Amino acid sequence: MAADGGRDLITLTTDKLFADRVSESVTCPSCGAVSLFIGTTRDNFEGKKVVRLEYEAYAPMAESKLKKICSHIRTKWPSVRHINIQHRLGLVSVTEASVIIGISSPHRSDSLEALKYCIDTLKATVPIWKKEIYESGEPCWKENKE
Amino acid sequence: MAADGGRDLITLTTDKLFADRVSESVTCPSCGAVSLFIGTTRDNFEGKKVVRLEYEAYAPMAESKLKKICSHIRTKWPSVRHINIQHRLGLVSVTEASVIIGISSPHRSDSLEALKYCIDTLKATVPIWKKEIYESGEPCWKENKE
Amino acid sequence: MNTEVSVLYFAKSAELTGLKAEIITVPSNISSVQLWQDLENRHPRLSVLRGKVVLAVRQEFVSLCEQPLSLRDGDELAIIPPLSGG
Amino acid sequence: MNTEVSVLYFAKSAELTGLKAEIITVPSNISSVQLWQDLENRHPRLSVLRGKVVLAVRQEFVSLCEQPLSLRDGDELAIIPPLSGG
Repeated sequence: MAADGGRDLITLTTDKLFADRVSESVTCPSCGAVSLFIGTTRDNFEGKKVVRLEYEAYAPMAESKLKKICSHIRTKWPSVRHINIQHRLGLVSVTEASVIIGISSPHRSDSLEALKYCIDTLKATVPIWKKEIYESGEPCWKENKE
Repeated sequence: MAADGGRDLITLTTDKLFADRVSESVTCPSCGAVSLFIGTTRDNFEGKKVVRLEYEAYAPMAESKLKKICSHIRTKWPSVRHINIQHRLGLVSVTEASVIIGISSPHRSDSLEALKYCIDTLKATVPIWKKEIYESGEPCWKENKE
Repeated sequence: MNTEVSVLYFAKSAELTGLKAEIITVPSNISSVQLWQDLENRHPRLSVLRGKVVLAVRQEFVSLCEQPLSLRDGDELAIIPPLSGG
Repeated sequence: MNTEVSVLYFAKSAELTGLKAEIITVPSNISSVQLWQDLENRHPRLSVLRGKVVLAVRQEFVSLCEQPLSLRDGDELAIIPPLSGG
């Protein structure tokens, strides 16, 4: 929680995620910009048809890592107002969101830069794993490379 | 319209804008990333309380400039799939969206970079104007500076 | 040679002139600077925007300069105060 | 001196061991490399992850190295295969 009343909202859930809820939760009268990232399941991997993903998390550690990301964002971009990070767990169908991040700030460049930092750092440091389940063939645990 | 079926959606409207509609319109099975920017009305300017904004556009030229932005995005980030740019006109209350941009791509960095380019270029080159209407005192036509 | 063109006013320029649009007759080889001066003569209140506006000629931005505009009958011009979309 | 710690398995490591968690007894000054070797001895199929995993000790990442872990009774350890969240 930021000192001046900015909210850090973090959710790991098996429920479906909605962009509107995330954007509304970070919108505030003093902010002119809300930046949102939505990660969705792609339907193919190296020619294999992906039917769904299964996500698993080391939940308490994932939450503490996500809190750490929020606090780094507030150090690097002090004007950031609200941060909402939602990550889905369990089965996720193609085109459904696996992660939604919303960040608000008075001016656009801060929330846009913080958004990129947030998703990059989430992928690199938060203990969450996804398994791709294909139309045919063995499921495969993925590895973030970027 | 991109050659491979990517959609360029451009809307100038006096209707309320919704993040979910924009995000859904650019989501596609081959994309892992949707990046969204939502510009909202701030409630203050130099200590004056803003109650609403009024937007005005040189509509046909604004649309052609927005199409040009889309085509530049497709040159710079060929992996970008769908682009949806919605700009509201007329009266917009505090916390309501004046602009929503959604861009999808297979991998996140393309849609995030294209999103920043899109909103920066929109503010710099698209003939749209906003007037801030305050609780007290004369309304004021704004000027993009960033 | 004279041409008849339409001029669209937006934002503050519309407020200052009290007009959304008008049709004017100007020399076809008028420069953008001269055209602006002509509009200021018609609408003296526009002078507060001097140095801050650009024109749009057939929906392309044109800075104020001495180059002739090569206007044709029916061309659409617009007064473009500083942009503030987004 | 021995300590009793719990080990959590995630993703592929859980599939390979067939376990979500287990309680094991190890020397309190064991290094992360030795601990991984100990787990591989208990669950030989884990060897396919050798060189690809890190540990989490009390919810902090620890690379595999020779430094003693200073474990205490009840500590929570976790096997962290390559991350793939987002």
